[in-house]
Amino acid sequence: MDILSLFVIVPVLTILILGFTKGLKQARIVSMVGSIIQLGMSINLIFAYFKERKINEEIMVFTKDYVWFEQFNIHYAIGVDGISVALLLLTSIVVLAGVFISWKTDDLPKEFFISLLVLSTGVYGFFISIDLFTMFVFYEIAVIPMYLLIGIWGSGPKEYSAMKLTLMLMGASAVLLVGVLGIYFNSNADGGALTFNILEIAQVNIPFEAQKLFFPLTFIGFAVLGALFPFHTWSPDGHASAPTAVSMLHAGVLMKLGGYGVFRVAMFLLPAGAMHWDWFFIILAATGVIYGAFGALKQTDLKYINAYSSVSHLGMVLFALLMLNKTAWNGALMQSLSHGFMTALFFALIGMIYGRTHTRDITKLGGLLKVIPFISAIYVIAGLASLGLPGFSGFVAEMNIFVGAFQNEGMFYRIATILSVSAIVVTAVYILRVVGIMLMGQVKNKEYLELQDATWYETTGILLLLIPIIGMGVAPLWLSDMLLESIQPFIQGVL
Amino acid sequence: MNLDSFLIMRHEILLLTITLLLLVGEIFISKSKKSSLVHLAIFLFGIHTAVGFLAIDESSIFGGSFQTNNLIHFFKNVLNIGVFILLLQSADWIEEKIVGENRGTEFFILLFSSLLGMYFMISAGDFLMFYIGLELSTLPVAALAAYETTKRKSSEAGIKLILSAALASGVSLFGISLLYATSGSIFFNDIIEVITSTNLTILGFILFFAGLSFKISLVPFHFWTADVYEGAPISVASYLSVISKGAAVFILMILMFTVFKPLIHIWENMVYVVALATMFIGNLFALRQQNMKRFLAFSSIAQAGFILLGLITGTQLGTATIVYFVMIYIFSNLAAFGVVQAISLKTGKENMDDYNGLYRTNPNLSLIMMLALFSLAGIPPVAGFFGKFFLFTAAASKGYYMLVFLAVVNVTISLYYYLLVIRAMFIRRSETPIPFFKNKLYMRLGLFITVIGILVLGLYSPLYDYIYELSSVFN
Amino acid sequence: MIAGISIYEILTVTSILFFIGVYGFITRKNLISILMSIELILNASVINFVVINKYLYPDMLQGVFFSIFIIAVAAAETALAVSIIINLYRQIASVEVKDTEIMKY
Amino acid sequence: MDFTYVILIPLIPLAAFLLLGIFNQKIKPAVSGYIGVAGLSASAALSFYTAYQYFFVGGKVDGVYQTFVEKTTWMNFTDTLAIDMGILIDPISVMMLIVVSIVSLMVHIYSRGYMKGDDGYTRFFAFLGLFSFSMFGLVLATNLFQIYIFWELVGVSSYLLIGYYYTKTSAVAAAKKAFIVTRFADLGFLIGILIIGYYTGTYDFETLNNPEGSAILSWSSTSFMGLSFLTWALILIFMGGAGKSAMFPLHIWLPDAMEGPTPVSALIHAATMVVAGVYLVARLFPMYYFIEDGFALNIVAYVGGFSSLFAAIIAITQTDIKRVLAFSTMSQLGYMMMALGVSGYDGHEGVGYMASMFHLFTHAMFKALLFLGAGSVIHAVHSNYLKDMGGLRKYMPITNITFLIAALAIAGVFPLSGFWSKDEILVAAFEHNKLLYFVGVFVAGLTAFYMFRLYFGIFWGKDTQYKHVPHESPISMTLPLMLLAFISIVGGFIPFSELITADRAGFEAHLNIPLAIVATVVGLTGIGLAYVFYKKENDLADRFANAFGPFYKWASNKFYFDEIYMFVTKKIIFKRIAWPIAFFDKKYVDGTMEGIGNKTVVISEKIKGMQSGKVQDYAFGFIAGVVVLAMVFIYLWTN
Repeated sequence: MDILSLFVIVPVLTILILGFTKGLKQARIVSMVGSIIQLGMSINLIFAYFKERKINEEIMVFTKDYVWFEQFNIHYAIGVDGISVALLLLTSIVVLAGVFISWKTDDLPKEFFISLLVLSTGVYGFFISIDLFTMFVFYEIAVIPMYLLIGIWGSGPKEYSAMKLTLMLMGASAVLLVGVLGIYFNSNADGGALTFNILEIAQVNIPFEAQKLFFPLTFIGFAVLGALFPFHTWSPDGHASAPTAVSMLHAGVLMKLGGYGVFRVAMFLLPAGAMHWDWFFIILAATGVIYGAFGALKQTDLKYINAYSSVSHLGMVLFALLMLNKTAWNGALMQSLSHGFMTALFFALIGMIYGRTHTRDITKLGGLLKVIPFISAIYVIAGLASLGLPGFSGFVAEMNIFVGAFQNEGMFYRIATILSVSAIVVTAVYILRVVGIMLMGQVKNKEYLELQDATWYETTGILLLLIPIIGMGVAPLWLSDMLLESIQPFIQGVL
Repeated sequence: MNLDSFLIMRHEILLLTITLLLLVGEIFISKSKKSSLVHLAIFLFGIHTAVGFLAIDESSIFGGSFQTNNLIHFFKNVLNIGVFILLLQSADWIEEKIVGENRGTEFFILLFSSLLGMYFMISAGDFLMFYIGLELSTLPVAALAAYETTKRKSSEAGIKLILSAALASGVSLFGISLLYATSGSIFFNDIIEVITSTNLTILGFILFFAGLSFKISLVPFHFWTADVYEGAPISVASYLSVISKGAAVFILMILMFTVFKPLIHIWENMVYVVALATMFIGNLFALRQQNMKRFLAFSSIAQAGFILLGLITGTQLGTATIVYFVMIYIFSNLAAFGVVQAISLKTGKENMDDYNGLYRTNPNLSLIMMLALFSLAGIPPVAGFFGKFFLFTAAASKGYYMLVFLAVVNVTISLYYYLLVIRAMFIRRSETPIPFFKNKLYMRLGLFITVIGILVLGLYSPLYDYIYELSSVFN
Repeated sequence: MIAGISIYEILTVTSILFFIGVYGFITRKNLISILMSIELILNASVINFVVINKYLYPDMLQGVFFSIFIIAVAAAETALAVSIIINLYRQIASVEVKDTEIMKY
Repeated sequence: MDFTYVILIPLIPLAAFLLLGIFNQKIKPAVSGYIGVAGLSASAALSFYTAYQYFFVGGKVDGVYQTFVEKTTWMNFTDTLAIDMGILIDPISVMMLIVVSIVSLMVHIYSRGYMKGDDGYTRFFAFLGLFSFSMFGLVLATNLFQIYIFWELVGVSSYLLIGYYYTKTSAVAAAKKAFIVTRFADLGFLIGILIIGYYTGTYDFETLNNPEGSAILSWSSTSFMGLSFLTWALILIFMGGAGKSAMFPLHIWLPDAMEGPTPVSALIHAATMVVAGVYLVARLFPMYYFIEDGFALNIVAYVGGFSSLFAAIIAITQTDIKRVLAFSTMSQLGYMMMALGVSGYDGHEGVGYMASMFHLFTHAMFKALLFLGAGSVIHAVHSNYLKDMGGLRKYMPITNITFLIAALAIAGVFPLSGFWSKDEILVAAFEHNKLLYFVGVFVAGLTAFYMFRLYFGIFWGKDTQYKHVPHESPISMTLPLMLLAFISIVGGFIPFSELITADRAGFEAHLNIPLAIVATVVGLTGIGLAYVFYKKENDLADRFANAFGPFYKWASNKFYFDEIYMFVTKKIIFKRIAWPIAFFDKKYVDGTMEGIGNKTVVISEKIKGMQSGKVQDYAFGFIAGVVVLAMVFIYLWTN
C-alpha cells in the first residue's frame, strides 16, 4: 500500500471501528488514536518528502495512478508536492486538536466523531489527489458532513445555518462541476485522449476561448469555499452555529480547499483565463479583505468577529493568488497554513470561553484575564498572531503577500495592494477591541469568578495549534523554501 | 424456424409460467394456506431472476417483431432484480392483505403480467409488439393502483392512471398511424430506411413521444404521477417509479437512437426543452411536499429530467450513461420507497413530520434512507453521484454546457428538499417519535440488497465499462 | 377503395374524430362518458390504420392487423376502467369527475 | 574584528522573558526580580565591552569608523529580496546599545522597589525582558525588514506594558490607542519598505546607505506625482518614525501612555522606544540626505521643529506631572528630529546629525532620571497631580536633588550634559535654517520654564498637609536616580563629534560662544520666571494664564487633538464605515442569497395550481403540451 493512500484508508478504518464503539469514552479514545496516527503519518511524510525531493525532480512525488473509469479516462491518481504536504500536516494537526477540543461531546458522540472523520477523509483525499474527478469527489465528501455536524450538534439557528452553508457550498461545487467538465473536454487540444489528470492537462494548452469561459466558473466554484466576497455570507452564520471542533475544522482546513483548488486547478490549468480575468477578481478579493475587516469591527459575537476576520484573511489568499507571481503565491499558501492554525486556535478558545460563560457576546464578558488567565493569555497571543505580529506565522505570510503583490507594475495593482495592506490596521483595531473589552477591564459577572482554567485536553489542543504558529513565525525559512520550490513549476506554467 | 429459437424468449416464457403457476395455486390452495403463496412467488421469481443471468444469443423471431440482444437482455435482468427487491419489500404487506382481507394472489399475477408487458415492450421489433407490450405493462398497474378496494384514494389513483394512460396510448397510437402513413411499415428496421423529417413524420413522432413520455412522466405529461403515487399502495408506487419508468426510458432511448436517429436535429432541441421543464417543475413541486410518497413522486419526475441529459446525446456514451443511471436510480429509489413502506406498514405514517427524530429510535432505517437520498441527490461516494456525473459528462460531450449548468442548479435545489428529510430524521426532535421496531426478514433483505447496490454500483467501475460495450449495439 | 372518396377526406374525418374525443375527454363531467371519448380517440387511429393500409400500402396488411389489436386492447382497457369506476361507485356512490379530486397540489 | 558575541545582548533578555513568561505562576516574585536584573546587567556589561572594543580598540580603519555585519537569511522573498537576521555594529548602533542597556538596567533595579507587592510582579519583569530584547534587536538591525520586525515587537511590548494594569479601563484604552496609532504609522513604514525593496532590490542598510551606491544614485530614475518614488518611500518611512517618536500629528498616544507604570514610562516612553523614530531617520541618514537633495529631510526638520514647539506649549499647561514630562519628551524628540533635518553630511557640516545623536544620549539619561524621580514622588504621595504635591524637598532629599539636576540638565544649564547637546543642535540650526534656530531657542526657554514650574511645584510651593507623611524611597529606587544623575552631569563631556558623525570621520567640535550665551540666557530667563511664579504659593500663574484666556484653554486641552481623532475614529470609521458595511452585508449581500432561496419557494407555491387534481385538467395539459411541441418543432424550430 502506498504511503499516500493511507491518508484516506486510516480515517476510513477509524470510522469503521467507531461504528462498533459504544458511548463517549470509547468513541473519543478511538478517534484520538486514529488522529494521532494521522499526525504521525503526516510528520513522517514531511521527512519522506524531503528525502524523496533530493532524488526526484518531478512536480509531484510519491505519485500512484490506478485506472478507475476507463471510458472517461478517470484515474485514482495521487501525488504530493511541498504544498500538499504542508497542508496535510495542517489538517492532521487541526483534526487532532479538534478531537481533543470536543472531548466532552455527550449527544450522539459516536456519530459526531464519525462525521468529523468523514470530513477529514474528504480533505485528505482532496489534498493528495491530482485527478480532477477524484478531487471533486473528495471535495463534496468533505463538504456534506458539515450539514449534520452543524445541524445536530450546533447551537442557535442551526438548521437555518446548516442548510444555508450546505446549499451555498454545494451550489458552488455545481458551478465548479461545469468548469471541471469544460476543462476535461478541452484537455486534448493537442490531440490525444481526454483526461482529468492535472499534470497531463497542464502539458496541453487549452484554447484561450475555453479558458476565458471556464476560468470564472472554476475560480468561483473554489473561491466560494474560500469565502470570496460576495459569496461569503454562509461563513458567519455557519461558524456561529457550528460546534467548536467543527468551526475549527471548517475554518481551519475546509476553507483552505478553496485557495488550494484555485491554485491547483484554476491558476495552473487556466493561466490565460486567469490573466484575462484577474482585474475583476482582484477587485472582489481586495474588497473582501477590507470589507471583512470592517465587517468584523462592529460585531459583538466572538464567532462572527472571527468569521469576518476569516473573510478578510482568506480574501488576502485569493488576492495573492491572483497576483500571479512566486512570492505572492508563496504568501498565499503560507497565509492558508497560518490562518488555518490561527483561526482553529481562535475557535477552540472561543469554544472554551463559551463553554464556561455560556455567552459569546463580548459586551457581556469582561476581565477574563483575571479568572481564566491561561485561556485569556493564549487568546491575546492568538490575537497578536492574527494581526500579523512578527514572530508569528501571520506576519511571515502577509509580508510575502505584500512584497509579492508589490512586484506587479501598474497603478491598479499598486492601489489594490496598498488597500489590502491597510487592512492590517483595521485588523489591529478589531482584535484589540475584543481583547480590551472581553479579557481586560473589570469582571462583569460575579459568577465568572468561579470559572476553571483550561483542562488537560484543552491545553493539549491549544498547544498543538500554538506551536506551529510560533514555529512558522520564528523560523519560516524551511517552510517558505519548500513551498517556493514547489511553486516553481506552477509559476513557469503560468508564464 | 425451429423450436429452440423460442429460447430467446426465455425470460418471457419463464415469467408466464410462474404467473400461470400462481394462478393455479390460487385455485387449489385453501384459504388458510394462501399466505404460503407469497413465499412461493418470491421463491419462483428469485429463480427466474437467477436464471435470467444465463447468456442468451442475439437474434429475432416472428419476422423481426421480437428481437433481443445483450443490452436488452441485461436490462431485463436489471428489471428482474428491481422487481425481486420490490417483492421482498412488499412481502409483509401483501401477506397481511391475504391473511387479513383474504385477498388472492392477484397482486403477483398483475405485477408479473405487467413486467411481461415490459419485456415485450423493450424487445419489440415493430410498433405492434411495442404497443401491445405498452398496454400490457400499463393496464395491470392501473388495476394494482386501485388494489386497495376499500380506500377511496386508491380507487381515485386507479381512475386517474387508467384514464390518463388510455389518453396517452390513444395519442401515441395516432402518432404511430401517422408514422405508418409516411413510412409504409410498422417494422422499425423498415422505418429506419425511409424515415425523413417531413412535417407529418415529425408530428407522428411528437405524438408518439408524448405517449411514451407519459410513462416516464416527463413534463408536461407528468400530471398523473403525483396523485397516482399518493393514492396507490406503496409497492405499486415504487413499481411505477422505478420499473415501469426505467423500461419506458430504455425503449424510448432505443427508438430515438435507432428509428428516429435521422430526426435528431429535431428532437435534440425538443429533449433540451423538455428536460429543463421536467427538472424545474419536478424540483419546484417537490419542495413543498409533506407526504413522502408524493415527495418521492416529484423527485422521480426531476430524476427523469436528468435522464434526458443522456438522451440528448444520441451516442453510445449516452446509451451507457442512461442505462447506468437508470440502474442506480432503481436501487436508490427502491431503498427510499422501501423505508417508507416499512414505516407505513408498522405505523401507517407517511408524512415527513412523522419522521422527526427517527434516527434516535430507528438508526438503521434512517441511515438507509440517508444513503438513498444522498444517492438520489448525487452526493459522493454513493452511486447516484457517479450516475449523475456521467450523465452531465455525456451532455457536456455534445457541448451542452448551459444545459449542464442548469441541471446542476437543479441538483442544488433537489439537494435542498432531500436535506429536509434528513433534517427531519437526524436533527429534528419529536415528542412522539416512531417507536423502534424490527423488520421481517424479507424487508430487511430487500433493504440490504438496495444498500449494497447503492454503495457498490458507483465505486465498482468495471460494471460501467461492461454496460458501455454492451451499448455499442444501438449505434 | 371506396370510389370517389380520396384518402384526404377520410383522414380529415379521423382527425376530427380524434379531436372530438379529446374535447369530450376534457369537458365531460361523467367518468363513463370520458371513457366513450377515449373510444373515439382510439377509433380515430383504428380507422387511420385501416385506411392508410388500404389506400397507400395495399400489398401488406400491417395496418389492418394493428387495428384489430387496437380494438381488442381497447376493449380490455374499457373493461378495466369500468371495473375501477364501479369500485369507486361502491365507495362514494358517484361517477362524477369532480369527486375524484381529493388528491391535489 | 569579530562582534558575533553581540548577539548575546538581545538574547539574554529574551531568555529571561521566556523563563519568566512560561513559569509565570511558579516563580516567586523576588526571584523573578533578580533574574531580570541579572539578565540586564549581563547585557549591559556586554554593551559596554562592545562600545569599548568598537570605539577605542578596533572600530576605526584609517580614521573612519567601519560597519561590521553578521547576518543570516531568515526568509526568501524573491531571488534577490530576502529578510536577513543579524547584527550591525556601527557608531550609532553601539551608542544606542549603551543608552538602552543603561536605562533598562536602571529601570529594572528601580522597579524591584517600585513594583514591590504588585501581584503581576513577575509578568512585569517578563515584559521588561521582552521589551529589552526587542529594543536591542531594533538597534542592531541590519536591514529595513529586520528593523520593522523589531519595530513591531517594541510596539507590542509597549502595548503590554501600558496595559499592565489591565483592570483599569483608562489603561486599557491608552494601550489600545498607543498600539493602533503607531500601527497606523507603521502602515506608512511598511509601504515605504515595499517601495524601496521594489526599486532598489535590497533592504540592507549598507547597500542602501552607500552614497555612491546604486540605491541612492538611482533615485532620479523613477518618479511619481513629481517626486521620486524613493522620496515617497522615505517620507512614508518617516511617517513610521514619527508615529513611534510621537511627532505631530501622530503624537496623541504618548500622553495617554503615561497610564502605564512609571518605570515603563521612563524606559519606553522617555528614553528608548520613542527615540526609535529618530534612530530610524539617522539610520537611513545618507538616503535622506542625498536623495532628491534632501527633500524628505526638510520635511523631517520642519515636522520636528513644529512638534517641539507645539509640545512645549502644551507642557506648560499640564497639571499631571507625568503628562508634563511626556510632552517635554515629545518636544525634545522634535528637537532631535529638527537637528537631523538641518544636518549636512560630511565634516563639520554634519554637526546636526552628531548633535541629534548627542542629544538623544543625554536626553535619554536625564529624562529617564526625571521620570524615575517623578515615579518616586508618585510612589510617596500616591498621586500624579501637582495640586496634591508641594514642599516635598523636606521629605525626600535625594529625589529632590537628583530631580533638580535633571531639570537643570534639560534646561541646558552649563556645564550639565543637556547644555552641550542642545548647544550643538542650536549651532546646526543656526548654520542651516534661521527660522528653525529661533524656534529652537524659544523652545529652550519654554522647556526651562515648564521644567522648573514642575520642580518648584513638586518640591517647593505650598506646604501640603499629607494624610500619611511621605518618605524617601528605598535604596533600590534611589540608587538608579543617583547613577543617572551622575551621568547627566558628566555626560556632556563625552567627545561625540569624534565618535558619532554622519560621515563616520569625526571632526573637531568647538563651543560656539555667542550662541551658547544666548541659549543659556534664554534658559535662565525661563527658570527665573518659573521661580517667580511657583517658588512661593501665589496666584501670579493663574492671572497670567487668564491673561492668555482661550489660548491657554486650548493648550491645556492639548489643542483638542484627541477629540479630533475620537471624532474621526468613532464617528467616521465606526459610524460611517463599519456599521453601514455590517448592515449592507446582512441586508443586501446576505439578502440576495436568501432571496434566491426564498424566491424558489415562493415560485413553487405559485405554480402549485397546475397540479389541480382534476384528471381532465391533466388531459388538457397533456394535449396542450403535444400541440405546443408540435407547433414549435414543426413550424418555428425547424433547423
